[in-house]
This record gives sequence, C-alpha cells and structure tokens, in this order.
Amino acid sequence: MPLYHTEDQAMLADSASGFLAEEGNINKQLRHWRDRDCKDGFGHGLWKQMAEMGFTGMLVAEDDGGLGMGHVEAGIVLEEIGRNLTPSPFLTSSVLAATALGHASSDLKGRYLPGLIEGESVFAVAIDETAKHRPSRIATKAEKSGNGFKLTGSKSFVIQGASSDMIVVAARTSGSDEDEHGITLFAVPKDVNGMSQNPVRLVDSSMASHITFDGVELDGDAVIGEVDGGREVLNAMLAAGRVGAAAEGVGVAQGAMDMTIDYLKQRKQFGKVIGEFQALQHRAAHLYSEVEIARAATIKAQQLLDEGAPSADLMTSVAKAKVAKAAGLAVKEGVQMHGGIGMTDEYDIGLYMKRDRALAEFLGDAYFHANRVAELSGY
Amino acid sequence: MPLYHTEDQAMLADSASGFLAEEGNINKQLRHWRDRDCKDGFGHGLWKQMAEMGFTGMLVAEDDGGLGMGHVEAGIVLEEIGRNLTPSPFLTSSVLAATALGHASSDLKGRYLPGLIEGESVFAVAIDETAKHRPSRIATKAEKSGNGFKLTGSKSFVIQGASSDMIVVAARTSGSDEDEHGITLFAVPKDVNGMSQNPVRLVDSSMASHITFDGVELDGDAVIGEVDGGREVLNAMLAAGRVGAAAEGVGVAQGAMDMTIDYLKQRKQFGKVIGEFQALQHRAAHLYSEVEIARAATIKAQQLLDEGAPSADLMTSVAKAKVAKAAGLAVKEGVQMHGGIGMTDEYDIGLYMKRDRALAEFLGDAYFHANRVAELSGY
Amino acid sequence: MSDLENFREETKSWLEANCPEEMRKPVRDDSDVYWGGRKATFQNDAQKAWFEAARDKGYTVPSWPKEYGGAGLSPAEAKILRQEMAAIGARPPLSSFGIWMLGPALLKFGTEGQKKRFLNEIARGEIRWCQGYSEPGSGSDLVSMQTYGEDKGDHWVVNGQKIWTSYADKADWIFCLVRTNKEDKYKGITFMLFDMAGEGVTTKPILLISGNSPFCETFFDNVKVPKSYGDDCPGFVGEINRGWDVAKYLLGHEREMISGMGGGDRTTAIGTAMKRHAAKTGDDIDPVLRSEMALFDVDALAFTAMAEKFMDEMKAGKGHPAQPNMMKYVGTEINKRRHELMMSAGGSRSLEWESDETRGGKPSREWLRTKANSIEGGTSEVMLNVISKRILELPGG
Amino acid sequence: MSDLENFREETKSWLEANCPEEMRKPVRDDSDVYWGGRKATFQNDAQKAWFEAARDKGYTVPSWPKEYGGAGLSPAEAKILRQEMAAIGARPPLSSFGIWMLGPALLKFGTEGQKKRFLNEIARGEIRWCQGYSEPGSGSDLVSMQTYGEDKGDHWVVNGQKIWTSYADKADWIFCLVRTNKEDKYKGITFMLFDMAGEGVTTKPILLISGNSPFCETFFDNVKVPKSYGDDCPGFVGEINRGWDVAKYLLGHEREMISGMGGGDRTTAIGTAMKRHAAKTGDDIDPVLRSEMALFDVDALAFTAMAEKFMDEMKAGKGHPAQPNMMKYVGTEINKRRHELMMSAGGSRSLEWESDETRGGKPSREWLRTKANSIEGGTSEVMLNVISKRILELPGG
Repeated sequence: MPLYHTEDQAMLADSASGFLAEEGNINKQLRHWRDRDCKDGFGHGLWKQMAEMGFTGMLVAEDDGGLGMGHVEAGIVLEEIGRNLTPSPFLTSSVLAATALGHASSDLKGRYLPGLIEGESVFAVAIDETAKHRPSRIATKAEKSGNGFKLTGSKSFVIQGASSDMIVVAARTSGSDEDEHGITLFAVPKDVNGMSQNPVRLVDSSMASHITFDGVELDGDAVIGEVDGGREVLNAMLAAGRVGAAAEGVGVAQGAMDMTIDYLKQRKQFGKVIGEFQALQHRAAHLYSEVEIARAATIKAQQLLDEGAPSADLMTSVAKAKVAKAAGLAVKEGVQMHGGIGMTDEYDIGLYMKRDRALAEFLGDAYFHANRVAELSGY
Repeated sequence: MPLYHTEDQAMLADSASGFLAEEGNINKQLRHWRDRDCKDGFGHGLWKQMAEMGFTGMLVAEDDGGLGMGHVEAGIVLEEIGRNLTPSPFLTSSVLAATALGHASSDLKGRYLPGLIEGESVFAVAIDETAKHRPSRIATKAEKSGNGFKLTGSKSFVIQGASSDMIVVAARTSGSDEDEHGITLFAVPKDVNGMSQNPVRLVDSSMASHITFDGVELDGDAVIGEVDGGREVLNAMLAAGRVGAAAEGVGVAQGAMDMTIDYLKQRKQFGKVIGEFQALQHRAAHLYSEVEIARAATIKAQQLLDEGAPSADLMTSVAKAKVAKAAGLAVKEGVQMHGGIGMTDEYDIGLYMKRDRALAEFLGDAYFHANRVAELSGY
Repeated sequence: MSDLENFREETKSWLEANCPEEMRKPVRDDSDVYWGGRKATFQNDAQKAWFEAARDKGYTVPSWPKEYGGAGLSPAEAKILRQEMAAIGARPPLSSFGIWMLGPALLKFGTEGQKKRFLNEIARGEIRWCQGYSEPGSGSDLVSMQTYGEDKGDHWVVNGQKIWTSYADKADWIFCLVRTNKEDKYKGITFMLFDMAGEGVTTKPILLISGNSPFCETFFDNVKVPKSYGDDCPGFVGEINRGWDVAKYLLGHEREMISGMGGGDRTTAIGTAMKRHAAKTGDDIDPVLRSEMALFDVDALAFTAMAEKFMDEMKAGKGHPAQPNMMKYVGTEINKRRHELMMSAGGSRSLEWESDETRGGKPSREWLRTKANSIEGGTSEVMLNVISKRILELPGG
Repeated sequence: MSDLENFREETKSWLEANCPEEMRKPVRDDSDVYWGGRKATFQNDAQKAWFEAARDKGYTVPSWPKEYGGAGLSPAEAKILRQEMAAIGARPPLSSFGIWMLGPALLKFGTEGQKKRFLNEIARGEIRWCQGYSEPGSGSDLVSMQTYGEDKGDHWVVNGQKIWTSYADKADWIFCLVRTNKEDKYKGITFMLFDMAGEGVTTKPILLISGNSPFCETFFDNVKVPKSYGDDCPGFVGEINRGWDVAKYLLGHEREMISGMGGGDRTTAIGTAMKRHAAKTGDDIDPVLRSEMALFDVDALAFTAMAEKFMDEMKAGKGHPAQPNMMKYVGTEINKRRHELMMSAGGSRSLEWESDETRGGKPSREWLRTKANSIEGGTSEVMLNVISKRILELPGG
C-alpha cells in the first residue's frame, strides 16, 4: 500500500481538519477550559460533536456498531487534534480503551461501547505504577475472591481518570511483578468502593489521577480477555496508543512549526524579516525535514499495524521515538525563534511546548522507545 | 591555582609552538614520512631534536635525570604536536612509558630512562587485547618460571610497537581476566624470543602492532612495580596517557578550526566570502565554544593530576570525552566547510580528520569515557 | 599581622555581632530578598536589623566610595568581606537593580550631583529602581526602540511602551532609554531617570508560560521628565542623545554577570542526583536516558572548568573581551538541556503543575523558565553573531 | 493472460536464457561494472555475452525508443524488467553517464540527428561519456564557471579547467558547460559535446583522502569544438547560451537519483550488525555507544519509511517538487553518521589502512568517502537553502 492517504482518507482529513480548526481550536477549547480551571480539562460538548462526526467509534468493529476503521484513519483525526491542541478523550477512550474492549466479552462491549460511540461515555486506562512508563512491571494485585476479584495497589498518570465512567486496569492475577504472564485486564466502573482518585493538573492543563485500589471488589465479568492472559491485550492497547500518540505528536510538531515559520515571515529585526537570516533558515529547513520524516514513520507504523504485520511493533517504537524528537525540536525552536513573546502565556507557542512534553512522556518517551528499538533489534 | 599558564609555562608554549611549527610541520614530518611509506611513521631526527629541546624527559623526575615537570607542561608540548599533526614517540614514550618507569626499580630506570632523555630510545605500551579499549580485562598471562616469568597471549593497537626498544606490557600474574588485582607490568625488550609483531599502517599513517607472546621468557627484574600490584601503575599510566591524548586532541581541534576559519575568509561563492554566510558563522562560533571548553577541561584535568587530587580521575575522563567530541566536530565541520577540495589528499584538513579518529580511539573513545564519567559518578 | 589580616578579623567579628542567625539561612524565594524602596516592608526583625547594620556600615555597597553610601573597600577588602559572608552563609542585606545596574553606570558616567543623590538613595535602600530597555518591536535589535521624548525646553514629554521591565510594578524610579532624535539611530537615544509615581506611567505584569513573573509591560502616556533635578543633577545620564553609550556599557556589564551562571557553578553530575531521585520513587533510569545524562555530564563538567578558567582569566585581565558572549551562550544552552533531562528523569510526576508533591509544579515551571535563558540578556543567536564577528573576525553578514 | 503477464513470462525466460550465472552475482567493485566505450575490455566472456544480448535486445536502455537503441518499453514493462532482473540479481549489462545523464538530456533537449547518433552510441556502449560541470572556482555556485569558448564562426576554441570529472581519464567524449557569453551569467553558458581525444584535452586523476578515486581534473588548452557534427547534429545541446537550462534539468535529475540513496534503502538496524561483529572479536558494545546506535536506528529506520513515502509520492506525482533536496540532505547526513558509528564499533581494527583483515582498509576508506556525500551533487548547505526558499518560502537571504 503506498505511503500516502487514499482518496477516502484524504476526504476524512479535510473534514477532520475543518471541524477541529473550527470547533477544537485553542481559544474555543484548551484556553477556554483551562482558564475556567475545568476539572475535566476538556469539553463534553465537543466530545458529543466528535461522536456526531463519527470519530468516537472509528476503531470499533462494525459488528459492534462502530466504523471498523484503522489506525491510519484514527491518526488523521489525532494529527488534527495535535495541531489544534484540542483537549478530548479521543486518544484514551476511542483508541486505547476501544482497543481493549475489542477483546472483551459481548456483555462488556454491550455495556460500554454504545456510550463511547454516542460520545456519552469517557474511558481511561491505568497501566503505569511509577513516574516512568514500564508496562513490563505490573504489581497491582487482583486476587480471586468468590466468583470475582479483589483489586489492591496503585496506579499513576491515569489521564482523565476522574472524568471516566470506566477505567481499564492492568493488574496481576499470578506470577511476580516482572512476569510476562499473569496479567489480567479489568473494566473497572467509576464509584466502585475502595477506589480513591487523586486528580492532579498537568503542565498541558490536562488532568491525570493517582489511583489507589484498596480491596476493590470486582465481578468476574469485569475481566477483559483471558484471566492471566492480559499481556496480549495490553500489548495491543499499547501499540494502538503509541502509534496514536505519535500521530497526535506529528500534529503538535506541524502546528508549532507552521506558527513559527509564519512568525519568521512577519517579525522584523535589524531592518529585515528575521526569516531572511540564513542561520534561522537552515534551522527551519532542518526542522521541516525532521517533521516530514516523523510523519512518514508514523504513517508506516499505522499501515503495518492495520495490516497486522509483525514489524509493526518495531516501527511503532521508531515512530513514537522519532515523533518525540521531532516535536521536541519543533517546540524548542518555536519558543526560541519567537523570542521573548514566545515565553508569554498570551502567545500559543508555549502551549505547544507544554502539550509536547506531556504527550512525549505518555506511553514511553523517546529514550524508552529508542531502547526498545535496540532490544527488538537484538542488541 | 588559576586555570591559565604561568609565565614559565607561557614561555615553554612559545618555544614549543615555534619549534614544532618549524621542524614538526605537516610537510616536513607527516607527509614526508607518509609519502616515503616509512616503517616507523615518524622521524628519529626530530626525536633527537625534541630531546635537545628538553621535551623527552619532561615527566621524568629530576632525581632520575629528567626535568620533573608536570602534565600541564607535557600538555603544552602535546597541543603543539596536535596542531602540527607531528608524528613522534612523545605520547607513548615520554608520557605513558615514562609514567610507568617512574614506578620502576632504579635498575630498570637506569637501563631505559637515559636513552629516552637522550632521544635515543623509543618505548611503547601494550594494554588493549581487543579492538576496543577495555583495560579492566587483561587476559595475557605471565606465569612464574624459574626466577622469571613466561609471557603468553596477544596485544593489539600497540602504537609504534615495531619501532620500540622496549614495550611496557600489562599481563596477568594471578586471578581471572576481569580481576582488579593480579596485574603485573613488564618492561619487555625488543627482539626477545617468542614475541612476534604484525605492524599495520593506520588511517593517520602511524604504525600499530598486533603482538603475540608465545612463551616469552622474562627475568624477574623486568617487572615494573609490584608483582600482582600492577593495576595501580597501569591506572597512573592510563591517566597520564588520557590527559596527554586530550591535550594533543585540543591541538588537532585548534589546528583544524584555524585552517577552516581562514578558509571561510578566503573562499568566494555567490559573489561573497563564504564566511559572510550567517549559517556558517553560527556553526563556526559554536565550534569555537566547544574547542574552548575542551581546552579548559583538559587544563583542569592536568592541574588536578599534577596536584594528585582524587577528582583527577573523573576530570580526566571528562576531558578525554569532551576533546573527542570537540575535535570530532572540528574536523567534520572542517571538511564540510572546505567542500570538495577538503576531500582531496592535497589539502591538509583531511589529515586532521584522520589523526582525530585515531587519537579519539586511543585509550578510550568519547563513549567509553562518558560511560566512565557515569560510573565514577555512581550511576 | 597585615592590614588585610586585621580587616578579616574585624569583619568576622562584625558579622558575628550584626548578622542574625535567620539571615544566615539560604534564600528560598523572592520573599526572603530585601529590595528596599518606598513601599518596602521587612519580612521580620532580623531582616530589618541586618539591613540597617549593613547600611550604616556601608556594606550594602561595600566597594562604593564612602561619600556615596558605600564603605570604600579596596578590591582585596571587598573580596575578604565576600568570603566571610559566604563562610557564614549571610544573605545580601539589600538587593536592587540600583546596585547592579544603575550604580555602575552612574559611577562611570554620572555627575557629582547625581552620584551624591542617587547612589546614596540606592545604598540606603530608599529608592528602588527598574530598567526600561526593551520594547515590543525591538528585542535583539534594541537600538530600534521607538519610545519618544519630545523636547519641551526644560523637560521632555515621553510617550511609548517598554516590555520586560522587571518589578516595574514595585519600583519607585526607572532608568529608561528614550529616543530624543529620530534622525540618528544610535546618537538619538537619551538615558533618562524619572519617577514611576509621575503622571502617565502605568504598568501591567506579564504572565509567562511558567506562571507569574517579575516582568511587566510599562506604558508612558505624556510623561513629563525634567532635564534637571537641581544643581549638577541632570535628569539623564551622560549626554543627551548619547544614552546608547551608557546602555552598551550596562549590557556588557549584564552579560558578564549572566555569563558566570548556567551550570558554571555546578560541579556534581546530574546523573547522580537523578538516580537517587528515581530510586526513591521505585523507578530506575532507562539505559538510553542514562547515556544522554552521561554525555550531558561530560559537557556540563567540562563547562564548569570553563567557567573557572573564565573567571580566573577575567580577574587577571586575560582572555578575549568578547568571551562573556560565549559563556552566556553555552551556559544558558546547557542549563536548558539540564532541565530537559531532569524532566525526563522525573517522568509523569514532573509534569504536575500544582500538586503539593511538586511544591506547586516546581520541576515543570523551572524547566519552562529556563527557555528564557537563551533569550533574555541577548539571544543565543546574537551571542553567536558576536562570537563570529569579534572573536573569529568573520566578515559582514 | 494480460499483455503484462505475457511480458513478464517472456522476460523471465529471456533472462533465464541470456543472463549467465556469473552475471547474477552481486557487484563487488568497479571492476565488475561494464562501462563500455572505445577503450573498454570485458572482464570475462560472461560479461561480454550478457552485454551483447542486452544490447541486441535494447535492454541496456530498456525504456528508450527502439530507433535510439532502446527497447521502447512502457513504464509498466520497464518496471517488470527491473523486478525480474532484481529477482535473479542480474547485474546491469551496461553502466554509463551517457545512460544516466546525457541520455535524459538529449531525449528532452536534443535534435533528432543528435538522438539518432549519440543515443545509439550510448545504448550500444560504443562511446563512454563524462560530465564537465564544476570548476575549482565554482562549486556550489556552479553558474560562476569560467571555462570559456571563443566563437570562431563554425567552431569554438575552448580554454579552462573542470574538476570532479568522474572517469574523465577513461571517457571518450564529454558533455561540458562552457561560457560563451561573459556578459550574462545565466544566459551565457553553452552545453557542448566534444571528443576527449581531441587536441588540447588533458586529464589528471584526483587522489582523495580515502585513496584513489574516479575523479579527475580536466584541462582545456585551445580545444577546437565544432558547432556541428553534420546534418541536424549540432555540437551543443539546446540553444547556444542557454546551456544552463539543460544543466539545471540534469542537476534536478541527479538529485532525484541521489535522494533515493543514503540509508533510505536500508531496513536493518545498525546495532544488530555491529553487535554481531563485535561479538566475533570478543568485544562488547559500550553502553553509551549502544544508546547512540539506538538513537541512530530510530532516525535511520524512520528515514527508510520517508524514502518509501518519497518514492510512492514521486510515482504518484504527489509531494513537493523540491522534496528531493530534503531527501538528499537527510540521506547523506544519515549515511555519514552511520559510518561514524561503524568506525566506533570497529575500534582500532577499523583504523587499519592497508591490512588484509580490513580488505585494504575498507572501513576507514568508506568512512572517509562518505564525507563527500554531503558535498557532491549539491552541498547540505545548498539543500537547506533550497528547502527554506522553495518549500518553506522564507524570503531573500
């Protein structure tokens, strides 16, 4: 399959970019909710609109009432979300949680997917237990009790945890903390007894929860996939989330770069437009190259994932790492080239820097994934 | 002590730079011997002259007939050697071997030091056994036999090994390959039975030997320092050699940079001197900064080593790594900014690139020493 | 015993007697700093006592002449005082842009009358000054500033806007670059001194991406600036239309102050601290991040040596006069890299913006704040221009 | 069965019958390449047989029209031939700058007479061409070239010097940029064709830092270049004084060829190979070097995707027309980094310059050779200029 968008995908890109530029732009969403210190960090109204656009259920199978689209399509929406810094539950709910629910019982699907597709429900995922992403290590315990389970432990960096109707929790049902086997995923509804959330505001104005489970009682039917066999679902969820985060990162990079190139064409110093200074031109041209390459790696990873190719895993880490590098460069150059005003809250470029930082950290930063590329390559 | 040269040191610098620019310059030495495919890779005549200048015995204690100077002084000579790409036995003989012999018996000192001070003798050191520098691992065995030792094993990257009258060999007299303890240093004279050398030309036109020891018989008095206690002497030798290599590297960087800045002021393209292009100006200014910092780190390491400060070891690795980075940048920018002619053998800039590569590899490259900085810093 | 040894003994005992315990604790934040000025209040009695003792001894500005409120210390004596204050961790009794910026300018360019009045007010902490340089339209290209003072004979009428005026909302007076001749870019600027309480001066604090800041926008709407404040005390420094000479002098002075900072003072490897920190939270440092830290520590520790060398050479009058530009460039870039790595090591915890665990988002706010290092006081791009022109002597461009 | 399927079958069996076993082995070095020309000799009978079979079939230049010595294949057919040749690892039967450079130029700008004569000579491997573009004084600024052709009515007298003329010492004819009007920089260059055997042409091979090279300096001392080689066959391509149009077209063409290279084709991580290599010699890879490799592999594998995307977009006529400049810039910089890392992984062994173990210093010579990647065919600096102007549309400069 050629590494560019098909006509259908190009059409989707047009409508997504138009819609999000209009409804999801920085003033209407990110600044709006931030300046009101909104406890969700996003707008439910927009979430409903995204449902009407058909975005919320993109990755849900058609049999389950979704559109049965792939990661290329989800990535198209995510790139526009990144470009507009649009706060929304899309990545956590429609990509990560939806991927997990794809492996769930028809009962669970029936319980949760309609709400997602309607834009009524918001879901979160609880994987990390320390400040750094390390999914190989799952210590949170789920012990058998009756015909259900008892959940004990803690999770951190649960994006939109406090706003969610259900949280996909990765817990250990057997083996020791580092074991590959023995992981089970649970669909944990909000307000269960024994679950306490400590939501904190992050640098990008999104909300993330530290969650503690103190003997939370769960029915057996809360299990997603196989007991002890959750690693496979977890990996599928991680791959989807990482390639999705990469796509959003490409949008963040592109948005920051476009804004900066525009500024280079307007700002005058020493009697000329600063875009005429060759040192800045070369840095801008280098940045352009990096962003182009990051996008190519991301599309490649999306296609491989949609094809179910074995190399998808490697390319996903390549894309996640490359995007983190390219977007990191875009926001750093963006602030530096804007100069003093780039440091003011009044200008948007700083918001790109904040979002980039949180997004790069989510599901593994550039160092984590570079190391993963080495490990997957046998060195 | 302030981090700049004292008046005496400044005077030494003047005479060293004058002498080496005149007698040690690229045409008179490096190209001269290279184009004659000289089997030594350096000129014995210049070595005699360096003796007359008082360089050869700089680091030899006054009681042993030397000048009892320190690494700052040796570094002054080495920086000029680097600037002129002067091939000579100075680093291996007057820095590395001389440091080892400083720990030797008066008998060994008497046997070897006069020849060094006179510029009659050339010494080498045999430490590495694989293609990468890894002094923690010494597998070459020296077994007791009679009142002497029997040497078996192989060494590689022995600079000027085939030209040397004596080679300082690090061998294992007890323990296993990776043991800290159990190393012994031997002064191995040339032409001993069972030592075979395979000398190869390196990219910088210097000569290095692969040496095999096939049961070489050594007298007990060939031991430098304590039997099994050679690690301490080896470390002293390595520290001296590394800070010396760093000093030479600063000279290589400075020489390459000066040549390139000059070229930027002469070469015309698009109707102006290319030094007017801001992109090149900024890269040149960045390079200048890196070279300045590399020099500062090197002088700091030299002073700490001369003071016998405990932090000398850390700063030595900092300097060796920083110089490798800065000099590597200097030669890369040098060739690129020279453009096509920089790729021709006719121009000298390529010779700087070749020397930098060999020097950076000698006694541990930037990656080895960066890792060492981390280990010495407890992470 | 030599005079200097005597002086050291006296200083020790004077500090012992006059610097209260509380004033020997490290400064935690701006509220621990005494800035003086009309609106100033003391944080506590200790701060008051320490300030007054220092003021009366001339130790708020030890090396200034006695007649201007200083103690007239020689460089050697001033160094001893610094050493002894450092030895007990004594806080500066008074901080102000008057001491750091305007003072040096007046000592070099001021009239006797100006020195007598303004230097004493600064030394005694009576007037707090702020600096009016940058404008929205003129950042790196400072000399293109537009704030204009119309000549009305015995005074000017100033209109325009300044930006990045630190603590303008708290300051009493401002030293301000004002264009007084539109024909001549360089020889058309006057270095004016006037009261912020005057008619037509308004200030607005600037919110940074890192949060609140001391920076303000300052607006001048028909502000009347007298050409003289009395006998031998003009309302400007240096000559009319030659204020750029004063400004350039101060910029160099400022760059030298900054160039000493930015990692230059640090001597411990970042990796050491980060590993200890990660261990506390049950994390370990990813191998690739560890390597990046190692490569950073090589650069940072090497720069520490550079900073030491730079200071030694400055004291000895060696080294290239434009070297502070290199130090400023490298120091600020290294500091930015340090905070990038600290954020990476801190992981999701370091992303928190308001939590108690992060003391209100200290890691992320400090990280964002470092991004200004390579912009304020001369951008990295300007530093590189200066290095290539003045040190490498590359042509035009 | 469709025509294309038929064609594939025919091609398979034709290759089976005509491409000897020896010609299906990978090319080891230049001696395995058949360049054609007057002085050409065959390495062995297989090479001769393969070349002659291909020549007679028109497969030395498959997509050129039959009347010019090609096979007149459609793009689809040409692709099938490429695929089937790749499938059996068949070597190109004939390589030459005539095929890669002059041919495309003549097909676009040549007269019927020129095509008939020169394209056939190229296709049949009778004449080996070299390219005369760069001069010592004009590298990136190619148009500033000085080699001058004085108009003598029916011919020019050419004087001057070219540099970087690949295989000039082995070539029969040269396509050469010559200034024919000193008044007009761009519209004063003629794209001439002439015989290297003529009076006054001398060549001198250039020794590179990596060792011997195909590059030469070429000197013209009163070389007589006829304006016509007979009916409808001028001694220049395009119009007199408009040779720059032809040159620009070829430069773009060249950049597109190069832009496909440089890591774009590689899909395996460098670390994998390096670790295997190090293990053989009893070395292990230092942790920091390993991390550098991991970070490199991220960039290299991402660029592999970029190269695939670039090719797909080119085929589909999508993508920015100046994109090849970006590909050339990144591809060559990545290739340089790759060889730096390979040298580091190889350690002291890779420093050897002549040893048998390194097959005559292959690692270090290849490493040095890559340094020219970002210079030849347009420097990285020129590529960045083009990107900033044509893609980002940044002004002037």
